[in-house]
Amino acid sequence: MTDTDFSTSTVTSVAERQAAEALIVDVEGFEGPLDLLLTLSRTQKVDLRQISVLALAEQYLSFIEKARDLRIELAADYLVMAAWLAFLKSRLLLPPDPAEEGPSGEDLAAHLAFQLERLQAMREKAATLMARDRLGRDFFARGVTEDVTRTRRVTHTATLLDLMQAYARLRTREEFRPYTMDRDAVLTLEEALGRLRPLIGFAGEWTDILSYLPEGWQDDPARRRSATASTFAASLELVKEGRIEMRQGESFAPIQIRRTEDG
Amino acid sequence: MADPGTGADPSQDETLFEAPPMAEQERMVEAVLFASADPVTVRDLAGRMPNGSDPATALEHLRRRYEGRGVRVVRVGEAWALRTAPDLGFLMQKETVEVRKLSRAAMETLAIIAYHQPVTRAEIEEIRGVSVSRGTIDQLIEMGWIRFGRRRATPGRPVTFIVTEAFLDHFGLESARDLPGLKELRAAGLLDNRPPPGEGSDDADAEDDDADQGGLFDAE
Amino acid sequence: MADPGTGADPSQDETLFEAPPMAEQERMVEAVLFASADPVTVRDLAGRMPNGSDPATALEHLRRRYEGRGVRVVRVGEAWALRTAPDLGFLMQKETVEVRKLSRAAMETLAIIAYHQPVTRAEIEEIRGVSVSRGTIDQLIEMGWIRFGRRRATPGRPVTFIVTEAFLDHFGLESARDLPGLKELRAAGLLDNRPPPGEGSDDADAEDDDADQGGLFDAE
Repeated sequence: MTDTDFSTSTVTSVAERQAAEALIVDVEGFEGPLDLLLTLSRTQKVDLRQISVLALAEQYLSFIEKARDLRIELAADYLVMAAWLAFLKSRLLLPPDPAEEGPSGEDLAAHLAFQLERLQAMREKAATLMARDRLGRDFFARGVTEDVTRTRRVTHTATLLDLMQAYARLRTREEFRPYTMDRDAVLTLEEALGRLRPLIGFAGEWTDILSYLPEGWQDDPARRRSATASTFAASLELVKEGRIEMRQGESFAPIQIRRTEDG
Repeated sequence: MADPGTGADPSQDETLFEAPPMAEQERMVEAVLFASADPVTVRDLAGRMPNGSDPATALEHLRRRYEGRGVRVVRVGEAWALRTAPDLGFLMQKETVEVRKLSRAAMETLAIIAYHQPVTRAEIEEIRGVSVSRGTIDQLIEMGWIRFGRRRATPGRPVTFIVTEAFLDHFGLESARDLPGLKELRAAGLLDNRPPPGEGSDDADAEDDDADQGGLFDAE
Repeated sequence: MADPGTGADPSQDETLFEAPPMAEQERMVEAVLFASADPVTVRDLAGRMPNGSDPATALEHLRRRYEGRGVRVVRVGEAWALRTAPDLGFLMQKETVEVRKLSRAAMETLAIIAYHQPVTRAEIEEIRGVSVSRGTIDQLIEMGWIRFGRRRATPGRPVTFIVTEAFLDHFGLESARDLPGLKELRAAGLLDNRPPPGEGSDDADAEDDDADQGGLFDAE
């Protein structure tokens, strides 16, 4: 871990450069910076325990540099790793500053090597697991379960997943409720017109339009406002049709309507 | 795959002409009868086994081997199957229990009790937004998953409900506090916006849930 | 067993007479294991068999009897099941179930949970060096291979994940301790919860968890 032989990275061989370029084309295929580091580490062709972290940091940084040159967009965590490796590199190269706090470059490098080795191990174990003899593929359970049924008892069951999903569904129902306007305090123009038309035949005298509001809509302020507005609009509509006349003595005086002679 | 069990090397025998030894053929018939959902004909056996095999003879060996055992080789029409010995049928009565998935109403009620215990019926209704039928609570009590907790010290002193040991046992929980919270559910991807399977038409899916039954854990 | 096939009432015998001979108990265990596709626990066996039976011993006899046959008695966690011998898989194309192919992320996550269990989401991410996508955990839970374990006794009480009995069954493992290479990994320190230098100290519980490791599938 302590070796400072970084000549490998400064004098990059043609083969290595090609390898790095192949990697770049594949950058989408990596599952994060650690995965990329692991792949890069293979080019050193040594056991992970003997890996030169410094050389690896160099490889990674030059990889990122190339990706930039090629204008390949890299996710932020790749750049965070690059910054960290640059920091690690300086720690490894510069003589330790006794006044400085924190872990030494060697400790940091050792931990990175540990992480790589651990990831590599898990990756191998995943492959080992998947290659095992598996139920339903290599070995089999009983194909038919015995049915000597005479008594039939029904029980109910549920899995933890069902339980959690039921709860999640309840608690997030509000988030997914389709948006609808709360309409029970709204009298639409159509409703007001439908109400006014049959009544207007009886309005021979001037009558306050407020007397045409539906029953129960006079008291609640929200409903009164809506009903007044739509009844007024409906009245205008009827005026336009020539069915009624409309008048208002002065500003804010009651608005009155009556049917026209031929209405 | 590596270990053929009996030392005989079947991969050798599978070659064109030489059939595997009879003991090996018997093993094959045994495995096929065991794993098959339906009775298997001799012809079907021959089709599966290496060339030159003699499934009829292997079957006869197997039949004799199982004589007097807890399981028998029986003939079903033109085909063969393994069946439990009839005198042991009494052991199988537990097998006849029909397991159904909990209805959605019961599932939700149970979830609310688990997450909010002790909780009153009114509180459950408040969270679900609909009334909780008596049958739902009764069912959960009968299943042994919930029970009455102490009464709430509020006017009317309503009873509360809590989950039982049997509930924790069934769901593999140490305590109800181990239930993952909303944030964790979301983090685990259990809370994404897609509607839960079988949903779509309000509560009409209570029956559909049956169809989903084992599906959750089937490999697909 | 005189003639239990007909109307004989076994529940009578259970209290009045001695346990059946071991050969008979072995038949019973055989019949029950045959009848069930899922693993059966010793406890469940005991619950079905006549009083005074010794299912564990009967199981051991049965296991030996099936050695080298086309079907084997295998242990799955705390339970037992009959499974066909793996070398005969080639006969079973018809029965083969297509297992949903796991992504690389899902396979690695599964391996990490199996080897590091109980393990938190943050620890999985630390090991993989990348965040665990929402669907991954979800998929593994749906396949029935992992489930929530107890919460970690650290700030925030994060949930942990552990593998299930179905996982063991699927991969032909007797217990989580039988994971391939587990000992070597542990000896190499690769299962240690080693905090990055300069952090740490809040990992005091890492040791406790290791102790729990194999304990998951122990009888309690």
